[in-house]
Amino acid sequence: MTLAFDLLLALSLLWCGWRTLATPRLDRAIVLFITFGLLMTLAWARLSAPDIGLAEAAIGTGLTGALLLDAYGVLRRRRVEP
Amino acid sequence: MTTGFVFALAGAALFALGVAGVVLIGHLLRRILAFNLMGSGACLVLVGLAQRHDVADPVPQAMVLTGIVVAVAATALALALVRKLHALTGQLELPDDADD
Amino acid sequence: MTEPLIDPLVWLILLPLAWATLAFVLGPGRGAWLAISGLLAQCWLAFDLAQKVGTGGTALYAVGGWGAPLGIDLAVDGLSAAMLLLTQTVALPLAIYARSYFKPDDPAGAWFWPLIGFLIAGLNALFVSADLFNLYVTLELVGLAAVGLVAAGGGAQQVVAALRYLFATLVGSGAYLLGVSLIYGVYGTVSISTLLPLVTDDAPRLVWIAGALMVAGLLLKTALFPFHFWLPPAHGGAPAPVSALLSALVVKASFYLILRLWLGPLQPLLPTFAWLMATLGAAAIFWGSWQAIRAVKLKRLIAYSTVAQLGYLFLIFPLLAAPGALQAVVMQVFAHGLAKAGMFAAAGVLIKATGQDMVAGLAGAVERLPVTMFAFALSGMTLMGLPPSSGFLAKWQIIEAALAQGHWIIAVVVLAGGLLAAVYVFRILRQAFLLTPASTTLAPVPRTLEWSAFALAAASVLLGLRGVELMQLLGAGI
Amino acid sequence: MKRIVVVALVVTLALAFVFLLSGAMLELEPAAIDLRAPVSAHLADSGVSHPVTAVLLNYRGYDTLLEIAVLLLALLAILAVVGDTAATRPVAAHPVLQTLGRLATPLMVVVAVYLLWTGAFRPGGAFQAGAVLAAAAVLLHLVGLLPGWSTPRLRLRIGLAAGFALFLAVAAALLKQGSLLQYPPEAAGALILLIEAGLTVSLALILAGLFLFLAREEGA
Repeated sequence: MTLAFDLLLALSLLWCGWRTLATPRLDRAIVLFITFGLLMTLAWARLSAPDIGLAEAAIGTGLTGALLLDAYGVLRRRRVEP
Repeated sequence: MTTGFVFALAGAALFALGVAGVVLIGHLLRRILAFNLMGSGACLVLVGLAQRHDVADPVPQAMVLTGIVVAVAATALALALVRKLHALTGQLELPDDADD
Repeated sequence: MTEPLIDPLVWLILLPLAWATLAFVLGPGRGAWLAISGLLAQCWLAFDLAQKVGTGGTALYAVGGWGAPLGIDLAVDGLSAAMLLLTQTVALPLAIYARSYFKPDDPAGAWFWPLIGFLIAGLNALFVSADLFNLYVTLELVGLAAVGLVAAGGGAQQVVAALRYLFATLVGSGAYLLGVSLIYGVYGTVSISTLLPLVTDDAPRLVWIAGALMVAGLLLKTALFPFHFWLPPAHGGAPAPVSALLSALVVKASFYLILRLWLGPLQPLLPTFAWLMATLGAAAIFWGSWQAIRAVKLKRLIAYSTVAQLGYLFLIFPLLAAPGALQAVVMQVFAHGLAKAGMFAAAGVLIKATGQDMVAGLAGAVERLPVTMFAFALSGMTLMGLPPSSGFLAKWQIIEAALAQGHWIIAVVVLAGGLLAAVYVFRILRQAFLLTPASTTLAPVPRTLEWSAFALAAASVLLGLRGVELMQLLGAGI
Repeated sequence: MKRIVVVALVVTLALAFVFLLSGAMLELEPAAIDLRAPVSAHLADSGVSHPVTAVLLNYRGYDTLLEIAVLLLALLAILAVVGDTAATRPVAAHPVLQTLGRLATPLMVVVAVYLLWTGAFRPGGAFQAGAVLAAAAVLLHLVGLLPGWSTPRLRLRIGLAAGFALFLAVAAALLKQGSLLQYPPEAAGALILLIEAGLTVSLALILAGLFLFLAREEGA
């Protein structure tokens, strides 16, 4: 049962990672990347590593996600009104 | 098949996906995403493989904490460079090396 | 563990970290004197350490008092003492050079001092670390500092070069990290001394993959052909003192780590790839020299010469069994480090004076800037390997080791590389000896710039006369 | 055409690599060295009771010292890249969002302090606490209550560097009676808490800075 969950989680991680790179729209890629980070947090929980889970959620996903979204916003604004 | 193994294998695949992404993708923001996938993959291998008998090992866990902080530092620097490049040239891809 | 070795070793890491932090607190453009006095002290520490290693042999230092494998060990032997010595002695004149090079309001110089502080701390920490994961952290410290220095305050071209460099260095350290992860998975430790007896030639396949990943990542960081694509724009586009630091020291750091793995924990595995390394090294010599010969820009030419000169370092891998091979490669690291630092520094003077980075714009330089051109010629002498320079000594030793083992092909490559270096060095000198076109005016250049370039170039030649001491240090135990 | 060949080549190589690596992973024997035993054997002397924190700040504290240097360095490199620009006023968000931001901030500070204090014996610690504080700053910026940062003034520079400087000073001071970062067991707990407290403040400023120094260049 737990093995099935782990396998499902691992496959979702891979799928999410793949879509992050392959999806044509950039904003969607960033949202997928943040989802990927949340799945990573789950994976760390499964690996009994709550410290990493906390850090991944706060730094790896939260801060990186905010940085990426901010950069995306700026780049898009520049393109709209050069 | 243990939890550790499952995620170590997933980590190996993510690393390969990330490297392929950095090599193949021209768009710089996506390259940064790919680099992050690569880093996450290496971290999963580090913890997963060490915990392949499903007993928690604090040493690789502490190393991964270090790895995550280094990754966010590198990501922030990369984004700063990309934004500067875009502000200067309007480009989001690296041009061919002009002097060759 | 010998007691008195301890202090210089640790302070060589703590001191640059301290002055880097202090320079950051002092603010943009400040901290030059802090850095120079710090480096002066570090030079003394490095000499002190080298002397102690020369007489006392190797030493191990347990950070935190735990000892490997639980804690992190630092280790110093002849090889790392030599690298520390090179780092401090190249960095000091370059710091003096940089102080005059950056004008007070130059945005490229705003955070130069704290950045090189962290760079040098990273290098020093890398040369003494005996823990594979700790080495990863030092690699990132060096890599990010170098990228920051390349990009600092620059225009679009510099930013492009920095980005290309950043991705190369990140993929390189990523591959290295995956290799370390696999090693930890297999053996449960990342301490080099603990791994030494564990890794044997019937190691599991995973260890081979790990070794290949680590070395491949480091090759990318060392810019060995065909991984050199990022080097010419980064080293050619950065401000001159930065180019000098990168070419002289930063690429050597990852090479040092390859050598360290090769002679250390991965010894049972890596020699399989020795001839692959040497082949790539030979290709680097020919390709880099060829690109240098046809380069239009001066600093581009010097950067391609770095690609070529790095090739020599890899020629020795099939020869490492011979007693003189290690000495030869360290001599080449010193020769190229000093000469290339001198050459980039001289190029910086020429660019400041002529206001352009073109080989064609050098006409009349000998007449107007004799000290700088003399420095350039001395560096060129070392790169070509003319006696009595250290470059000659290095190449002589490589050829000797090659012939002793019957690998004459390596000797041929070394000789051919010297001839090709002569072509690109003389290309510049010939241009500089041309008469000044009447129209050109040269901007005045601070004397400090000329003389610090000269000091580095002269050191690269004079080291050839004092090579014995260096050899003795290396003999003191690896 | 050339592009297709390159893509095919890279994908094939990546697949082969994963295949090779997975195969090699599956045939692995138990590791020769097990660090869990020494980690718990020395836990009593480490000053903390949570093993991950013990590794992070005591056994492998030197890694962490250099890692903070990497973080400070990244911020420095960003300052060097972005150059000198004036700070911009943020765009004020909807009043409801602003109120939410005002309410969330003290809550996040409490969470950060809890995480810092709890790190000694349970998951948590300086990194997570600093990250939560940084997140609070980013949130305040996003709702328009905190402007982006311009070239840091002396006070901010001191704040950014203080955590690392404190860590470095403790490491150097410990040289007097032992080796680098060798905590005396009886003082280890207090020293680690001191370092972590300093780190929390500086890490929060640095992590927030990674965002706010970049955010300043365009106000929208």
